[in-house]
Parts: sequence; C-alpha cells; structure tokens
Amino acid sequence: MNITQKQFKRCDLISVEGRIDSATAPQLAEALEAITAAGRYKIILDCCNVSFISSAGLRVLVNTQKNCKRYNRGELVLAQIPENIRSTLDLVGFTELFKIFNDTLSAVGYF
Amino acid sequence: MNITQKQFKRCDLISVEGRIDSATAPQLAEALEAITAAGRYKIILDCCNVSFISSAGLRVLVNTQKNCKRYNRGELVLAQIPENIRSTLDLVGFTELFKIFNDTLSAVGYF
Amino acid sequence: MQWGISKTIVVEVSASQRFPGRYESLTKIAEFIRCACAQAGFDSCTTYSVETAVDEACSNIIEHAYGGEDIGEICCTCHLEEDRLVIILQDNGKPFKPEKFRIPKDTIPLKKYKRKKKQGLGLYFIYKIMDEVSFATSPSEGNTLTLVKYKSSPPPQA
Amino acid sequence: MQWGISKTIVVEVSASQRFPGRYESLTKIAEFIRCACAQAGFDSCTTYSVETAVDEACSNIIEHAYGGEDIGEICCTCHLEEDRLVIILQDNGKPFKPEKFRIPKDTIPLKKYKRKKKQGLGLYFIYKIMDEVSFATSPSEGNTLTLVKYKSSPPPQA
Ligand SMILES: Nc1ncnc2c1ncn2[C@@H]1O[C@H](COP(=O)(O)OP(=O)(O)O)[C@@H](O)[C@H]1O
Ligand SMILES: Nc1ncnc2c1ncn2[C@@H]1O[C@H](COP(=O)(O)OP(=O)(O)O)[C@@H](O)[C@H]1O
Repeated sequence: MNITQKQFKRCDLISVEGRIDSATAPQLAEALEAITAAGRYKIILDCCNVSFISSAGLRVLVNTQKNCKRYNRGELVLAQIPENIRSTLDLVGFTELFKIFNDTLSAVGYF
Repeated sequence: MNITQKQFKRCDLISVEGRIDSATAPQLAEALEAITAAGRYKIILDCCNVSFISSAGLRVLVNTQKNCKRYNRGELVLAQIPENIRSTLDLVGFTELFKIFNDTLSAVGYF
Repeated sequence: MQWGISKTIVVEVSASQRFPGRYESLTKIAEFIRCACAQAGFDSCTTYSVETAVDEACSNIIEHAYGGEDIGEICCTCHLEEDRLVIILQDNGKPFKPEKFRIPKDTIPLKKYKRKKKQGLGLYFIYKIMDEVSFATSPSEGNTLTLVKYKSSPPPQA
Repeated sequence: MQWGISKTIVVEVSASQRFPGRYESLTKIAEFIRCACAQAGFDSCTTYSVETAVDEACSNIIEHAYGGEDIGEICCTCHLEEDRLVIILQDNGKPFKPEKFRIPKDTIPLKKYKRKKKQGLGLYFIYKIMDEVSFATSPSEGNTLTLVKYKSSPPPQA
C-alpha cells in the first residue's frame, strides 16, 4: 500500500494505492489519525488506485468516520471507488456510512 | 467557445473551451455575471482547453476579478492555463492580478 | 445434471489447490478464486465480492485457526455446479465453533462487545456476501468451511 | 547579411498574404504568423505572444480602421531577418494617429478614461509584447503597422 496526501484549505485528500487489508490497515489508520490529531476532520479518501478493501480496512474507515463526525466537526468521504469495490460495499451495507463521490473535484468542492 | 459550469459548496468552476476573444468575450462575461449575480464570488476559470485569450477576453476577467474582490467577498482564480498563454500573461504583467493553480483540485481546495 | 463440453475446451468442473497459510498467499488465492468465478460466469462485481469473502475466511484461518503465519496450509477447492459455485476451504488448525459466536445477521456489527474487544467484521462480510456458509470439523479432515454463491439470486427455499 | 541555404530547402526570407478584413480571418492570420515564427526559431511561448500581438493589431484594423467587417483587406507580410522577425500589417481604412492616444507604457491601463469609456488593452498588449512598434500612413500605401520581434532580447541601443 502506498499513501499520498494533500492538504487543502478546508479538507485533506488522502490517496491510497493497493490493498487495504489487515496487513496495511494500521498504516492507513496512522495516516488518518495524524490528520485528525491535527484537528482536521474533513477528509477525502481517494480510492482510485485501491485494489482491495478487507473488513479490517473498512474497520479503520468506520472508526475514522465516527471520530470525524463527532460534534458535527467533519466527515470522511470516499472518492473514485472502483465499481467492484463499491458494489461489494453496497452488498455489505457500508455505502450508507460514507458519502461517495465519483471524482475528487466534487469531493473537495463538497467541504 | 464552449462553456461548462459546476457549482461547489464554496466556489464555482467555469471551464472554457476555445478562443476567448472580442467575439466570444461577451458570452463569457454573461456566464460570469450570472454567477456573481447569484451572490457567488469565488470563481475558478479552468483554462485547460482555452486556445487563445485576447485583450478583450482579459478585460472581462479583470472586471470580474474587481467585482469578486470587492468587500473581500471572493476572488477569481485561474487553473490549468496552457504554458504559452501563461507566459504571455506574464509578459504583459497580468499574472499578478490572478492567483494561478496548476490543477482544478487545488483551486477548489483553495476556497 | 449434465456438463456441457465445447468443441475444444473441456470445462473443468472442479479444481483444488493448496496454499501456505500466510498472508502473502491471499493474493494467490484471490487469483484462483477469480478463475473459478470466471468459469461460473460471474460478473466482475460478483467476482470481487466472492474474492472478498474468501479473503476474509482465509485471514481468519491464518489468524485464528492457526494463530499465526506458516503454521499450516489452506486447501482451496472450487466446484462448479450448474447453478452455483461451491468453494471449500480446509485447514488443520484449531476447530472453529461458530455456535460460540454471535453470527452477524443483517445489522452491521459495529458495537463493541466483551470487555472492549471490538467485534470483527470478517464473519459479517462472509455471511453477507455468500449465499450459504457452513463450518464443519472432523478429526480426519480438519476444519471445512463451505461457501456457496448462486449464479442468480438464491432460490426461495434454499 | 547572408542567408543560409540548406541542402533541400531554400529558406524563404519573406512571405506575404492578403486576408479579408473579418474576424474569421484572425485564426488564419495566426497560422500564417505561426509559420513565420517557426522559421525564426521562436519557442512556442514567444510564438503565441506574437500571435496575440498580431491578433490585437488586426482586430483593431477591422474594428477601428475599417469600422466593421468586410470593408477592406489586411495584408500581412513577414520578413525574416538575421536577428529579428518583422511583421508588416497594411490596411486601407481610416488612418490611425497614435499621437492622439495615450500609448500605454509599462503600467497596465485599467483605469477608465474620457467619460466612462474604458481604455482598451489592445495597444498595451502590442507594445508590451513586441520589441518595436510603429504606425505610418501614406496616401498610396494606406496604413502600415510595423511590428518587430527580436530573436533574443533587444539590443540595449535599439
Ligand atoms: N477460522 C476460524 N477459526 C477459529 N476462530 C475463528 C475463525 N473465524 C473466526 N473466528 C473467531 O470469530 C471471531 C470473529 O471473527 P471475524 O468476524 O472474522 O472478526 P475478527 O477476525 O476481526 O475478529 C474471531 O475473533 C475469532 O475468535
Ligand atoms: N488600427 C487602428 N485604426 C484606427 N484606430 C485605432 C487603431 N488601433 C487602435 N485605434 C484606436 O486606439 C484605441 C485604443 O485601442 P486598443 O488599445 O486596441 O483598445 P480597444 O480597441 O479595445 O479600444 C481604440 O479605441 C481606437 O480608437
């Protein structure tokens, strides 16, 4: 897994490449915690180059979402999720938990 | 000239394709005025597909910039300007008047 | 039940492969599953969801049944039946007694349970994605997890 | 001054073309200028800036000298000299007396002047982009605008 980040005025974009699974989820959790620890709770996860998300990966996203939404201070949104991943998230009922944008531009423009 | 528009929460993206010259500048002015008339003064002009900007086109941008910056209520910024246009704007001293972004994502993230 | 045979390619109705019980194997297992799904005629979204369920199941085998990497193997067998793909995962680790666990149904198990330990989402994924899930243990064959995915929606009585 | 002649291509040192005085002609004139700039060895940014200056000059001819489209022609001549490209634009419209206008220098003319009419930016662009600019009028040849762009920075005394 490869993580790149970009900070904008009102939100942070975090782009992940590869698998988000039990092996890599802690690394993603760390990157997300660094953002929220800085008092920034509007986060976009760019999934364009994500090849796989396991339940362990999703667990990290759910925890981050809870943290971000607390006190109405922000939100974690997903952008550019590959169709197969999106359809599986749909199947397991997790798309309700995250706003999903087709492109990162709309996601940045949302905040 | 072809204009497409996208409204985000805090800013508007207006993408122009083709020449911005005396013939087409009024059409661009109209589109920009529609945005400012709606009380929206944070505007990104996406120049990715602009082939030419004449002084008449630039005049429209300068007027819009003045209008947007009044009362500190906003700003017109440019994104993805082709290198040759950018260098000519530099030469005539107009790049000082506009913040320029390499990509629209950073421009949306700026507001 | 009859198996169609095309002019040049005999459709393999069953395939089996053993993998070392380590996380590295997960992508190889996914490839194996992808081939079986292709033969079953699943679309890319269904295929990916089955890969996800199998990935979760194999992670559990490594983590919980074996309690670590490189302790034992995972044997993966795919049977292509007329209306379904049957995936069988076998291991020789600690038996899993699903009765001891709250098998997640329709609600996402996001609450904490038992002294701060968080409920995992893996079993929830597996049950949610696959049409049939059953765990079995025998002294001779070890643990057997049978996962079934129907080619179309599951029949009402299934 | 000597002109280099390559084995197969004779470098044209001068080219001239007439265009109808209408806005449609502007892209054709730009193409003509682009060829001349290529022969002068200008990079794409310099080329685009010269195109811009010529576009402004030709727009002014149509709008101000002729006072409208399809009144007269614009003759465009390019001379490729050793250290510069010389572009000559000729028209038969109303003579332009630049002395009557505030020729913009270094500051961008963004202020309004004379009873709310806004100062145009066209002349400013032309003077800013080109190294030499001169207007002339004669009864026989009409109006002649000479625009010069040096191949490198203009000589200090020029
Ligand atoms: N194959 C298995 N062998 C033994 N125990 C298992 C197996 N699969 C699941 N379990 C048990 O069920 C629990 C829930 O599993 P799961 O929902 O996948 O979440 P997680 O693995 O993240 O805890 C595990 O913590 C483990 O105790
Ligand atoms: N070729 C020309 N022939 C006659 N008048 C001209 C010509 N070029 C410029 N002018 C005069 O100079 C003024 C300023 O020109 P310019 O800076 O290009 O701005 P604009 O054309 O937008 O007014 C014009 O309004 C016009 O009166």
